[in-house]
Amino acid sequence: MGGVGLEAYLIVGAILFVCGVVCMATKRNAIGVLMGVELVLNGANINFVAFSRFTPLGLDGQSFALFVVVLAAAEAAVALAIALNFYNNHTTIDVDRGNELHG
Amino acid sequence: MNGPLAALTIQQFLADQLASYGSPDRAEFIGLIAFVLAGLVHATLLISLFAVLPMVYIWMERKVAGRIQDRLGPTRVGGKFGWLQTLADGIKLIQKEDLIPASADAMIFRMSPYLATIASFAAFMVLPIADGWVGVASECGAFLILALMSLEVFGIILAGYSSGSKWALFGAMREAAQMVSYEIPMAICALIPLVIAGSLNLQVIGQMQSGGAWNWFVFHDPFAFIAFFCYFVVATASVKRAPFDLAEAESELVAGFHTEYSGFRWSIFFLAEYASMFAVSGIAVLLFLGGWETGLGFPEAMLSGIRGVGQDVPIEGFVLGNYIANIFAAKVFILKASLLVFVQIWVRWTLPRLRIDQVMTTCLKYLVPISCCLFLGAVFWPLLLASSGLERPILFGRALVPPAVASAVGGVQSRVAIGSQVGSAVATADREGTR
Amino acid sequence: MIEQLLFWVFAILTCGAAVAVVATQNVVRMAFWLIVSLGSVSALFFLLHADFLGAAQLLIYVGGTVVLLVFGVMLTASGSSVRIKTSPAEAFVGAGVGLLLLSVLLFSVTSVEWDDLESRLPTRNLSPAAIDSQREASSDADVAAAGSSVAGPAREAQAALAARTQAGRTVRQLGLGFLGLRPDQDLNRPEGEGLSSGYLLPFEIVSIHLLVVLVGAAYLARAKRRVVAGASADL
Amino acid sequence: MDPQTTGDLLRNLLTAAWLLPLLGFIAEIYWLRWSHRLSKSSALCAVACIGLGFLCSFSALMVWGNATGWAALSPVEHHGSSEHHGSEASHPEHAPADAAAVIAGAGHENHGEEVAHSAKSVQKAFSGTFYQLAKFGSLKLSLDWYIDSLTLVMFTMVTFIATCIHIFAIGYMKDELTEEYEDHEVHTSHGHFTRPGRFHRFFAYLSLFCFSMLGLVLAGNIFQVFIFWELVGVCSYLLIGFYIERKSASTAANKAFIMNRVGDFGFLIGLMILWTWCGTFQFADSPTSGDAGLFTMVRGNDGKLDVSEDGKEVFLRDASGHRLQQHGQDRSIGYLLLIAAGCGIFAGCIGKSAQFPLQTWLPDAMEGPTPVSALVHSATMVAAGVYLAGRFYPMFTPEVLLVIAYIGCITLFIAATIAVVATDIKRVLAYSTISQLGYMMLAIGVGGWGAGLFHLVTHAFFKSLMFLCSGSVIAGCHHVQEMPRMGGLRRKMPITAYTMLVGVIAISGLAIPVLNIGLSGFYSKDAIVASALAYSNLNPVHSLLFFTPLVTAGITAFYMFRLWFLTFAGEPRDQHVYDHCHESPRVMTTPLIVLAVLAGACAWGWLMFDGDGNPGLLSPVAVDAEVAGEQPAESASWWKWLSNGGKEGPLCGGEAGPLFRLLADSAVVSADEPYTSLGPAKITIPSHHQIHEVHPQAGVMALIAAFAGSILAYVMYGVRGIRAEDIRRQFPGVHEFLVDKWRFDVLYDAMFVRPVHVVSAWCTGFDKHVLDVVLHTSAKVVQSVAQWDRKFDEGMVDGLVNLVGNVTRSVGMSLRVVQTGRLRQYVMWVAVGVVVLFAVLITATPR
Repeated sequence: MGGVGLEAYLIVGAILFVCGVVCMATKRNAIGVLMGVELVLNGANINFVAFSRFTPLGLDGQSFALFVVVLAAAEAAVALAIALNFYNNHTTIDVDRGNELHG
Repeated sequence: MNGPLAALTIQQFLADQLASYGSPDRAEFIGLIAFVLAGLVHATLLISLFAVLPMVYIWMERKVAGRIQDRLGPTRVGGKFGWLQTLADGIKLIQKEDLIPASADAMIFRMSPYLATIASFAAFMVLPIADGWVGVASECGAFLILALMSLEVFGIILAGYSSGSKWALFGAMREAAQMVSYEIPMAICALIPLVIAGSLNLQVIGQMQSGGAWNWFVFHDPFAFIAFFCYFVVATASVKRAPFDLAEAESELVAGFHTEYSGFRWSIFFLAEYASMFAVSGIAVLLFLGGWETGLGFPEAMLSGIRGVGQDVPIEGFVLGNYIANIFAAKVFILKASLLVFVQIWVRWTLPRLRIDQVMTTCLKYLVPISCCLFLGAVFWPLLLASSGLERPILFGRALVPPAVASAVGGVQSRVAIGSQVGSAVATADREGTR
Repeated sequence: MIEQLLFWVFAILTCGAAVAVVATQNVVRMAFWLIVSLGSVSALFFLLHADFLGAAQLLIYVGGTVVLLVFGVMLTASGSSVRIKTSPAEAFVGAGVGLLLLSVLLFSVTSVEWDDLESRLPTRNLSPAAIDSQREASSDADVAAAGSSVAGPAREAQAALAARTQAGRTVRQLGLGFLGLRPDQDLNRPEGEGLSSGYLLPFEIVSIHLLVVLVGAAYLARAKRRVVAGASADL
Repeated sequence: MDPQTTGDLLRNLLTAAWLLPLLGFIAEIYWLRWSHRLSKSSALCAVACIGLGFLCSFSALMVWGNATGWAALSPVEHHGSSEHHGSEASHPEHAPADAAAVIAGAGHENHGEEVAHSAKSVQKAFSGTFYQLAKFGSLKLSLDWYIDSLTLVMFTMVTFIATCIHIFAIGYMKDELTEEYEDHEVHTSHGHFTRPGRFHRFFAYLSLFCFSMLGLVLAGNIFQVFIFWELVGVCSYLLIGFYIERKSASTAANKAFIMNRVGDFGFLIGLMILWTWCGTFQFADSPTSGDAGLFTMVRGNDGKLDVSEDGKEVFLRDASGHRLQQHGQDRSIGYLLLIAAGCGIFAGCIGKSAQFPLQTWLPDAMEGPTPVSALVHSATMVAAGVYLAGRFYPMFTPEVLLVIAYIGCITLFIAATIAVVATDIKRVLAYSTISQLGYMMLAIGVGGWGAGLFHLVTHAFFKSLMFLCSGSVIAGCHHVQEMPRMGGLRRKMPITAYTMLVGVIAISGLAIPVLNIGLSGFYSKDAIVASALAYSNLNPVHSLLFFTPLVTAGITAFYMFRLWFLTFAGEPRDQHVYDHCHESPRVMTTPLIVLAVLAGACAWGWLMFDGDGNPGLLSPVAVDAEVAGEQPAESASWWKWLSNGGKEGPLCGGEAGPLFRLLADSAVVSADEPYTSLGPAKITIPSHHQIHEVHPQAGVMALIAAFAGSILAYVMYGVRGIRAEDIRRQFPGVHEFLVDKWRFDVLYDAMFVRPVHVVSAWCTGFDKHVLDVVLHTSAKVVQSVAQWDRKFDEGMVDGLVNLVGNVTRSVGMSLRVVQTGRLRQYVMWVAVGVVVLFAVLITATPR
């Protein structure tokens, strides 16, 4: 089975996840936030597939990952539509400008 | 034992050979060495193909264009018929200065030609040239090749965007919209032979069409027949060939997305384009036109007799008999694909260019619904045959819808969503731009 | 060894590109690095013997989603707004929180004895790759035995080779799973137990979901028609 | 015609006559009210309805006569030569009336062969059910009809008089045909009160009244009678209060209504007794189920009470005349209970007919328009009490009859005496009405059943005539009603004067012996006095019952002539009134003339028979000539005429006249032989024969009294030989007593009104000083408690709620800072949250 174990993949997934979160938290560009979301999802996907590969859970992980991929595509489509609307309304893509819901 | 890779691969062969020189406790390292060597062999073979074919096609383009325009085309450079013209062009381009505009994003400007080329080259990786001659024998090869081909658009977009020129930007946007949109009907049309075959493995699909030409999937049922032409149109568009070459559109956009490119980087884009022409034609040949088979029957019968000859080279595909047969098969395959490329060239110099909105309309309003209907018809065709009792003797038994296709459908569907999104977005942007 | 090498290459590419995504301020470069990162993830999937998933990742994620993002970038890019700078303080805080989160995650990952997993989980089934390799190996062995051309050790080696070459062929299993069949589980199921349900329903739901998204996104992003006097005459 | 067809025909005709006024009422109130408010169309509608009703009624009378072969009018020989017939003789008209049964049955077998030739086996009474409303056990509440000759005569009389009065009223009420009617009697701060005219309303009320009155007459059971009884009461109330703005009118209306309620209370008691003990309300036997009606139950088929030996029970009988059985025993009703029931029903009659002691409402009721007085308060409604007493006669035991007689006796005297001193022309007539009603009651009480009802009809004619005449005078004198302001009016309004004179002569009972001519009142009053004389002969204890009406006959003549002389004769006492007075228009005088003719002639027989019993001028039937021929034509000496009650002579009136005989034909109880009560009062009811025997005496005495009264009146008011003022001065107490109407109002005031006032004053005091104090105290306590409660509410409850709200608000205000609306901060917080949560879990979980 080679020398690479489950743990290594999980660490890669964790790094990807954290990168995504930080990306979401720091990017003021809405598209950047979306990219962070994609990173987060991919981190999770790596975990899924790794579990599928290294544990007796079978194909479930891959199936889940597939669903995640597909739904992420859908999410991206909708999110981009939202971003475009945001741009149309605010003439900017800075998410900090969209704080009408502040308390 | 029908798996094409059941026999030893080059890597295994090399590993076995190297193992006899080294100690067994270093088997791991030897395996690594073998892997790298095998990879080099594969890459060399593929790159040669990848590099040579476009050169031929560029020459062919010039010649065909010349003939169609009632002139001779290149004659002076090189030997007979000017066959060294392309080489000369290449040398000239390599010699040119590598210019990067000041307003360009230098890193991406540099990277994007490679991105496009890598995507195009990766498609060759899973394209079986002959029975057993394939870089990566993936079980979902057909899916993978479509996926890899779709990456080419990145090179275009990033190139256009990073150029810092509005000509390039508009060209890139048009190009991207066109490519993304046309991938949808292309994938759907490609699904039709996949459904017939019941496999995503391109080698299996090729083997299925062995025998007479009537076994080719293009003749399998009326839907597949139409789907072939549909696919070919879409493929032409997806590799941004005329009459869909809006990306370049010299009259409007000066040169499209590669306005700011020159020299080697520019030539690499064209390398990728012509390679892609071959790739999509190769896919068409594999999926519809019997792959490496002649379709005449008796050459295959003759060759199958010698396939088993000479078992002393235990590398799959390189057994002597196999090698000879595969050489023949590869020639047949490349010939067929080149024929299709020729048609593309022919079309380019025959038909005028469409407007961008006409291009998008053709795709989204006509090709997508047509391909969807064809797909539905192809799915229901076996059921119709089964219910009417007119079972087709050949292939029908194998042609149950395989599960993998179902999941491929899901993927295609998501692409549809993205494609339509892009289409509408581009339409908006175009309006904004023209205003 | 080979796998290790490839893993390290792609893992570093993945993580590095992800960090580059975070660190870059230019959205287009972020997109570029995102492509690199996601493509590497796809490579990791191939390494994890998930060929189909890798292809899907390439097709949908890299080829679709990221294209979409790039489109977003281009459509919303107007002059200076492309470069919306994050303040250093925010970057610092974000980095700090990110590091904290990473440490938490790494702590969790490393503190689990993953090798015990086999013993802890019910062992009623095997990983798909294992099944594939077992089945292929056994059939291989049968053929080999019939031909009796290869001796015993060679047979084993051949089986191991077959196991490697056949790894990652999950298309058929996934497809069957989406159609409601689970060969990896059902084959090892004791008599009397019902068959597992597979993923037919989620598959259908996802399909419908995609359709809805298709329509909804097209609606959301549609061009707002500006009503101009005499516009109808132009039509 | 078979009885069934006849009955159906009669029913249909009378129902039409009955419902036509209702139709008119609906049309007037709902349609003409809005469309023709200021036109005479509502009057025409009402006249048309009631006129058609009269035609129907008269047709019904003819039909009935044809069906019975005019058996009731068959020759008079039995009366004329009653000696050789004796009391055992059965006359067809006196045949025991099995009200519903065909008379061909066993009930006639014992009547002897004499009867056979004249008494055709005919059905005289018809009854049936329109619609059954409800059924409670054995009791059925239904709309029944009962038709005999009494019903028919009443119908004809009521519709005819009503028609005349309607026509008269068109002229009388024409003042109302304006949007601004000025009521001179009502004074407001702006002068006279002005209101829109109510012409249509007046005729609508009249129509409704006619409907009610006819329904009362047609009713086939006592409960239905009660319902229409109340309806006429309502109409009376509405009509008395027609000038509602006048205080006196509204008070009078209330008074009439309340007085009637007092009588109705007794009526209801009687109804309850009958329901409880007899279980039926129907008069006649049911033709379908064969259940016995009230009359048969009490009187059987032979018209006699079946009293037990101890005189305490009256056995009830079924339709075939046998005793009713229940649980093997004979069903019976206590004799005293029967008396109570009779008295109860009669109490209703007292109220309605304004008998003592409830007589005071009728004079006040003169506040209504004069046509109303004529129709409602003289001719029909007040006569309804008498009608009911007559209709219910079979249910009355001799003891009840005694009560009736005394009540009537007292009433007639009191009212007559008051009338002597009354000066308001309408009030004189009102008291006269009360007095005459007393006569009728007296007649019924003393066994002169036929005489009472006879007087009812004749009185209706001449009293309505006189009221209309007075109305004409009032209208002519511009609403002056006081006789002292009149005088000599006959020169100005001759028609009114002489028609009035006819009425006066009629009511006085005067006759011209030599010419053998008497007006209708003469015949009917003679019959009453004769009955009273026979009664007092048989029961000497009660001889007062004879002398009072005799004397009162004189008084009647006196005050009626006084009225006439004061009004029409002599010199005008008020020149202003005289100058403005004028004769009434034709529409008013024509009814007067018609009524005057009938008032004089309605008792005569010449319309149908001549004196010999031969068919008269208008006789619809050829009476058997042979039978008529048997009667020897006797000499027409005046004494003989007089002694025969005027039966013979050119006019063939009185008891021999068709009217009386038609009425007498419907008698249920045989008066062929004297009947002695077995009850507590040993009273003997005289037989027809006995009454007949004393008729000459009574007639002579009554005539003398009447002449005496009229001569006195002539002397006092005609030629003024004796000055009325002198007499008044000589007996100031008596005069005042009479002017005060025997001080009944004072008596009632002292007896009822004052005690009520005292008691209510006590109640008020109790309310004020006890209940109010308690209430105020408790209210104050509650108020103070509530103030404390408010403080608690505001301080504690509100404070708590406000505290919660304020705390929530302040927390929310402080927390709203956290919601920055920045997406990225949220992500950051989520990450921080995860880290913190993880840290907490790690530190909290033991390893």
